[in-house]
Amino acid sequence: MSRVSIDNLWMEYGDQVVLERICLDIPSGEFCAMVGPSGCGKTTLLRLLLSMEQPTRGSIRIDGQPLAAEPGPDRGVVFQRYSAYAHLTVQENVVLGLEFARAPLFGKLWGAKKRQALDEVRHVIDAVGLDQARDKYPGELSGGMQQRLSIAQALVRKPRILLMDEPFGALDPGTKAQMHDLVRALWRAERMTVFMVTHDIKEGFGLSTRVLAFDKVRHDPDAPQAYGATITLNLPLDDKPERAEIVRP
Amino acid sequence: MSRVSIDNLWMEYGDQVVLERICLDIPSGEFCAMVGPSGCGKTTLLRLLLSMEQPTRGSIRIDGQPLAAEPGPDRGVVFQRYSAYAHLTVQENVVLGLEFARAPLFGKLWGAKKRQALDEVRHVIDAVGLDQARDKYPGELSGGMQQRLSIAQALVRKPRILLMDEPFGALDPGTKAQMHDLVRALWRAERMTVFMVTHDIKEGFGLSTRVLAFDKVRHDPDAPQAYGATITLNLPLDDKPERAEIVRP
Amino acid sequence: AEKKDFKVAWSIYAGWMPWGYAADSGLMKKWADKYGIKVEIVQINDYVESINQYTAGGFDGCVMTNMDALTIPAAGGVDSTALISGDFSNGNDGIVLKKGKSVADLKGQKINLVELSVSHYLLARALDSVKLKEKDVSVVNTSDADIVSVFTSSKDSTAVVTWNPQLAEVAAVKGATKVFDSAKIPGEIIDLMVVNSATLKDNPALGKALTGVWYEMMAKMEAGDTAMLEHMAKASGTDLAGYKAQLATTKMFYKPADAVAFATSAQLPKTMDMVRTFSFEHGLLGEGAKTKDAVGIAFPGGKTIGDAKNVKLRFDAEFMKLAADGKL
Amino acid sequence: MGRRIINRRPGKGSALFWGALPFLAVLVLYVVFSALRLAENPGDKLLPALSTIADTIHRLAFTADARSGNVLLWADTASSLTRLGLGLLLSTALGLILGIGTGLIPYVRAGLSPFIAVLSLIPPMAILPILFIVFGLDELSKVVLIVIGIAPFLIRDLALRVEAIPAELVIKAQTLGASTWQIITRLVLPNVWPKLLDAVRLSLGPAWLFLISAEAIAAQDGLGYRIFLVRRYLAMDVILPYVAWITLLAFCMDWALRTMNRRLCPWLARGAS
Amino acid sequence: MGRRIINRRPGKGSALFWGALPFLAVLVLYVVFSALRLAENPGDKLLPALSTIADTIHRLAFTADARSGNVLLWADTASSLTRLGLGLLLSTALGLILGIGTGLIPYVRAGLSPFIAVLSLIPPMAILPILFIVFGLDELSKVVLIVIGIAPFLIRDLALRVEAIPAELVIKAQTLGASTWQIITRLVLPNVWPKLLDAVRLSLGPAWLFLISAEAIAAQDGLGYRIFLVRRYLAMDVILPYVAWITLLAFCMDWALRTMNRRLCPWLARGAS
Ligand SMILES: Nc1ncnc2c1ncn2[C@@H]1O[C@H](COP(=O)(O)OP(=O)(O)OP(=O)(O)O)[C@@H](O)[C@H]1O
Ligand SMILES: Nc1ncnc2c1ncn2[C@@H]1O[C@H](COP(=O)(O)OP(=O)(O)OP(=O)(O)O)[C@@H](O)[C@H]1O
Ligand SMILES: [Mg+2]
Ligand SMILES: [Mg+2]
Repeated sequence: MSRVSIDNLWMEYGDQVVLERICLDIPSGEFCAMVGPSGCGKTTLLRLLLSMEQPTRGSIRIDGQPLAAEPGPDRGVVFQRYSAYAHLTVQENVVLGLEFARAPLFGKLWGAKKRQALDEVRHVIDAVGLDQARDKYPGELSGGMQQRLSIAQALVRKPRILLMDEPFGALDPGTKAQMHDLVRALWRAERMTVFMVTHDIKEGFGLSTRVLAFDKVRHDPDAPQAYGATITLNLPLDDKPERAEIVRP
Repeated sequence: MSRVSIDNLWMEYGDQVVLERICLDIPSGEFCAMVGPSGCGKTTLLRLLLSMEQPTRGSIRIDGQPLAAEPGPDRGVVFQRYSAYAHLTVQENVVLGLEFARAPLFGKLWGAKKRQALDEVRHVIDAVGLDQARDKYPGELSGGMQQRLSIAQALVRKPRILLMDEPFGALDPGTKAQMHDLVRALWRAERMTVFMVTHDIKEGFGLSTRVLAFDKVRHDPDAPQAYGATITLNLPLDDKPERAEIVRP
Repeated sequence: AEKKDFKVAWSIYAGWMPWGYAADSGLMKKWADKYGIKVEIVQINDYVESINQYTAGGFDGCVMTNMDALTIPAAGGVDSTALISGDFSNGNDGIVLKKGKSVADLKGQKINLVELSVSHYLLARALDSVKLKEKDVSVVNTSDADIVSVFTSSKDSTAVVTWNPQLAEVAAVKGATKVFDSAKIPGEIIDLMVVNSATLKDNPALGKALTGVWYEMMAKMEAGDTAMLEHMAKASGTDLAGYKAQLATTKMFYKPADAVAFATSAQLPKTMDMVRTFSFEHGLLGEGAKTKDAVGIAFPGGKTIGDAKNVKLRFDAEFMKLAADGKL
Repeated sequence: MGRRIINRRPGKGSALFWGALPFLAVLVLYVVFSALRLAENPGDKLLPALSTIADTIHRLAFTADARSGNVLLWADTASSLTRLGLGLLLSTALGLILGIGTGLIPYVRAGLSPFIAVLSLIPPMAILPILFIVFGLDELSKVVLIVIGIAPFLIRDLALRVEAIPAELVIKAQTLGASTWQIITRLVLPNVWPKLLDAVRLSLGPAWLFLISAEAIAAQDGLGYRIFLVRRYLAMDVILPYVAWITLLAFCMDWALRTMNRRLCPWLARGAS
Repeated sequence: MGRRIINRRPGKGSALFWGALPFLAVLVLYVVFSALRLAENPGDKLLPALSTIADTIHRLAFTADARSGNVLLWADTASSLTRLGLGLLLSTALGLILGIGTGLIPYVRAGLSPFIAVLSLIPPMAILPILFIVFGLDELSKVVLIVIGIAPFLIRDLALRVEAIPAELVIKAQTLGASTWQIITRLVLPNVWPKLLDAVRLSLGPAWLFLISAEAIAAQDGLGYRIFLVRRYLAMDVILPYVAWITLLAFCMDWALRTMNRRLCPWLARGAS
């Protein structure tokens, strides 16, 4: 269960207001697509949901509890600038989440346990199409491959809330379709709550059960920084069959 | 004039063949869209065109001359991972190309000359929608804003050949359309030869006068590294009016 | 518990090399065993550091000159006894000039020396002898390890005051003249084995063992024991000829009787008076010292100079006398 | 919920408290051991009482010396700082020029990098005589010793930093038409500048060390000179305040460099990247 | 077309040639000046002829010392390397533990970073008497002097490197469920490991310096001791080969660390990023 409620949230950097008056109530299991013009604050909202930063005003609650003050395995993330660990090969990057869970001491598995863990993640690596590149380092991957690696890495821990920032931006249509299937299947199986920033409106409407659009509604031509973006559209896609399963608030 | 001819080019990393048998003859002034699955070698070809790397076999010629062995202002670039200079503000990043040209000694303009140069780049900054962020550092920009900054930076020097690696990937549809207009106008005015990697087929066909598709044609299931991608489709879009102006080989 | 283990420090210098030999040859162990104690002889390369360590309580005894015994441990409140007067410098310290042939030529020169050391004292005495004042020259503090290279390789350095073996090296520089040496003030620069008075009082065995081993070695040296001399030459980083040259300018008291005579002579208090005057004038007795009498010095036979209530440096002849009488 | 320790940040007051704690601990330790030793021997020179130290400071810093007529502390400080400043300036300049040279230009790297590596490994104190012949005995040789001591480190550190600049940034500058010289002034310099200041901060300790060693060789004034001079009679009541003073001076320089770094490189503080 | 100098790379042979050039230049300079001085004064000790040096090397390295029965050079090398090795090991361990601690954990940083900054600025040579009293005069004190000399640098350098790890990477590890300790072992350690080795390489020079200083004060063997011993006779025919030998040893360590870096961190060589 992970219902996300945001109450009158503001975020400011110095004297620039980035987000203002954000109020949201997202039922557990919802797949939210976030769209909006570049620079309007979508990434900022994800950072707040991740506890990377503290809102200037307002609060975020998960299932009624205040948001944990630090990131944790309940909230997985795929950053906008793909950021795998440069010192680990592809499969080591992916298996890392399992290692953290199973080897509390050093976060590293050995021998049979390691082999078993690698077996478990094999299908994820295959699913993101990196089977050929299993032993490459991120520095040897193409942009799209790095992005897929980031996705695989985040999915392995099966977080309750998944935050993704333009996760399919650097992918060709074929690969993108594969990724859609993968994320969709996992979302259905684990009943995660997903927030996905995307610039592809078709993708947004296709995958999600709710679309959130961000934009500035107030403008002051003399002080363009004075007003931030807010949610201009909060559209549950009630025609999607998956919405029937989502627990109502 | 900048006709690009590639003759039987191969590129290998260790024992992995990335590109094989690439043969191309691109007339000067052509706008080429490069499409293909993730990881097939599009960025690699751009790197070769930029002289960042040397091909394993084959050669690249520009207007019949071998490609210069180092990058130069004749070939501009927008990298896949946006890479503006972190120590310069937005407008300083954009004006940098002019400063290099006009201040041979230190690459820095002062006083009236600086003001004049800033005036000259103002319209580019406005055109990419960064007028509000003129004095911000790249670290304070959103992903899409950094990408737009990279584009503005590359356009200022008006290179004869422009290499762009998914330049509009992180942009929302509205901003993307603005960027298209900008690049298109500059391409028409300066008669540049453009190579643009994109994953958006519609964008590719809409902007370009020629579409190049990359893919592997040979597969060895036992040694997936043995064969590389090549150009599977080289399609001049003869219905585009702009093609009439392009100098024929 | 009664103290059985003692530590004594020494540093490399012609007249002190026997201590190294005592440790390496096993003679020290022999004598320590005889009195039922253990004595560890530790070589410390940095002379000042060895005295500092002794003063700070790290050692029960240490070799040093009479002037340093007064200004470091004694002025630092550590009651010290000069157990053995081993030798005095008889040409081992000297003044060498590149320009000039006599002490009077020092006037106006820059002189490289270890400030506040016996070299400084020697310079003061030399200047006295020609009625010059320290103000007439300028002294440049130069560490003893660098003094040879400074004088040899730099044109800026025209005068030095130093001791052996550095003295021999600088005197050999082409065109250099030795204008003054400690042979002109015999008996004023004395090399001592100093031990903590309280420790010695509680453990006379330490005094006996040290004195005993010393005079056994002196006898060997006087007899010209080549093995021993070779050993000491090597340890001081030179060869036999070089070491003998250094010994030639050192007045060793090979016989305990000679040392007793020196320590009980009437000259010693006069020497120490000159030394403490110099030390006081240069602030070496510490800021607490308002007059040169601040630190008392006692001599064999009960004579003292300075503050008799604050005697911190005691010249002792008792143990050397035992050696002279063959009672060790 | 217990947060990870990496996410727990002390407040301003709390940071001050924790920061001061180890200093206080050292001070208390000193006072205790000093008192113990003085109880045993009131004349002990190794760990003088704080009151003794205060008296000495008063004498050194506020009364003219009988022999020279100078107020010793200030005279010493002036000479030492001059030497140190010159040495640091020269080293920084060398570090900048040769560090960027070896880091950026393959031919310079091929020619100089092994030589500088070897140079940085030669213990300068061991070849002093040769330095004396070449540089004489006066101020120059002291400055040179500092330079020899820290410049190789600065050069090598900076060269590593220059090599670490992402290749894309250099390539991009070239596509914008930059010459080698322009790449240096507009890209490399601003990029390594904060690193240079950090490296200079890290070499402040060694710089003082070499200065003090140089002043121990042949000098007539300077903080190092005084320390070595009074070491002859274990005057810790002079040495300790001098060391504290040196440390304070060094700390102020460290602080100044840090502040300068923040002032000159605003992009480091603004934004995340 | 003339390429930019930053894009011109020497071939392997050419690199070797340019690399050897400055060494040859120094050698030639030495031979010339030595010959000049010897012509003036055949007894000159400052710049002995190469043949004299060769004789001395033969004596030191291949004939047993009459006094101890050891071959001096090897005996000295063994003792010095033991001390140096211990000192480096301890410093590296301290650098790693405290560097990561102060760089990663805000509370540790608040408590220790000012103290370590100040500690790194105290010139150890000036408080030697206190160090010797605390740590004694035997092997321990020599190792401690090396540690005091270089550990603060290693700690501070490493802390800076830890702080420079992009925040995203640390955040991501937390979303993967890593505890502080796991973040250290799986993320921070591998990230700063190559930097640590680089920092150790940069502090090899200072480490030798401190070793030599320590051996010059209290030791009965070791390379620094031998140099100290013969320095008073200006026996440059011993000092120069010893210095060259020390430099060679240090260079081998430098090389070994560099190779180790490449071996242990394959990702640095593979791929561009
Ligand atoms: N550290 C910062 N300091 C100051 N301003 C910042 C900082 N980070 C972000 N901003 C500003 O906040 C605004 C929103 O940024 P954000 O990254 O959330 O945009 P976004 O919606 O993700 O855009 P994009 O689609 O381009 O990624 C931008 O105008 C940016 O300039
Ligand atoms: N430095 C390198 N070492 C080894 N292999 C590399 C290196 N750089 C790229 N490759 C490999 O070359 C192939 C092509 O990479 P490239 O970056 O050109 O792909 P791309 O077509 O740009 O893909 P994308 O659309 O995902 O950006 C990939 O399989 C990648 O793993
Ligand atoms: Mg964003
Ligand atoms: Mg690519």
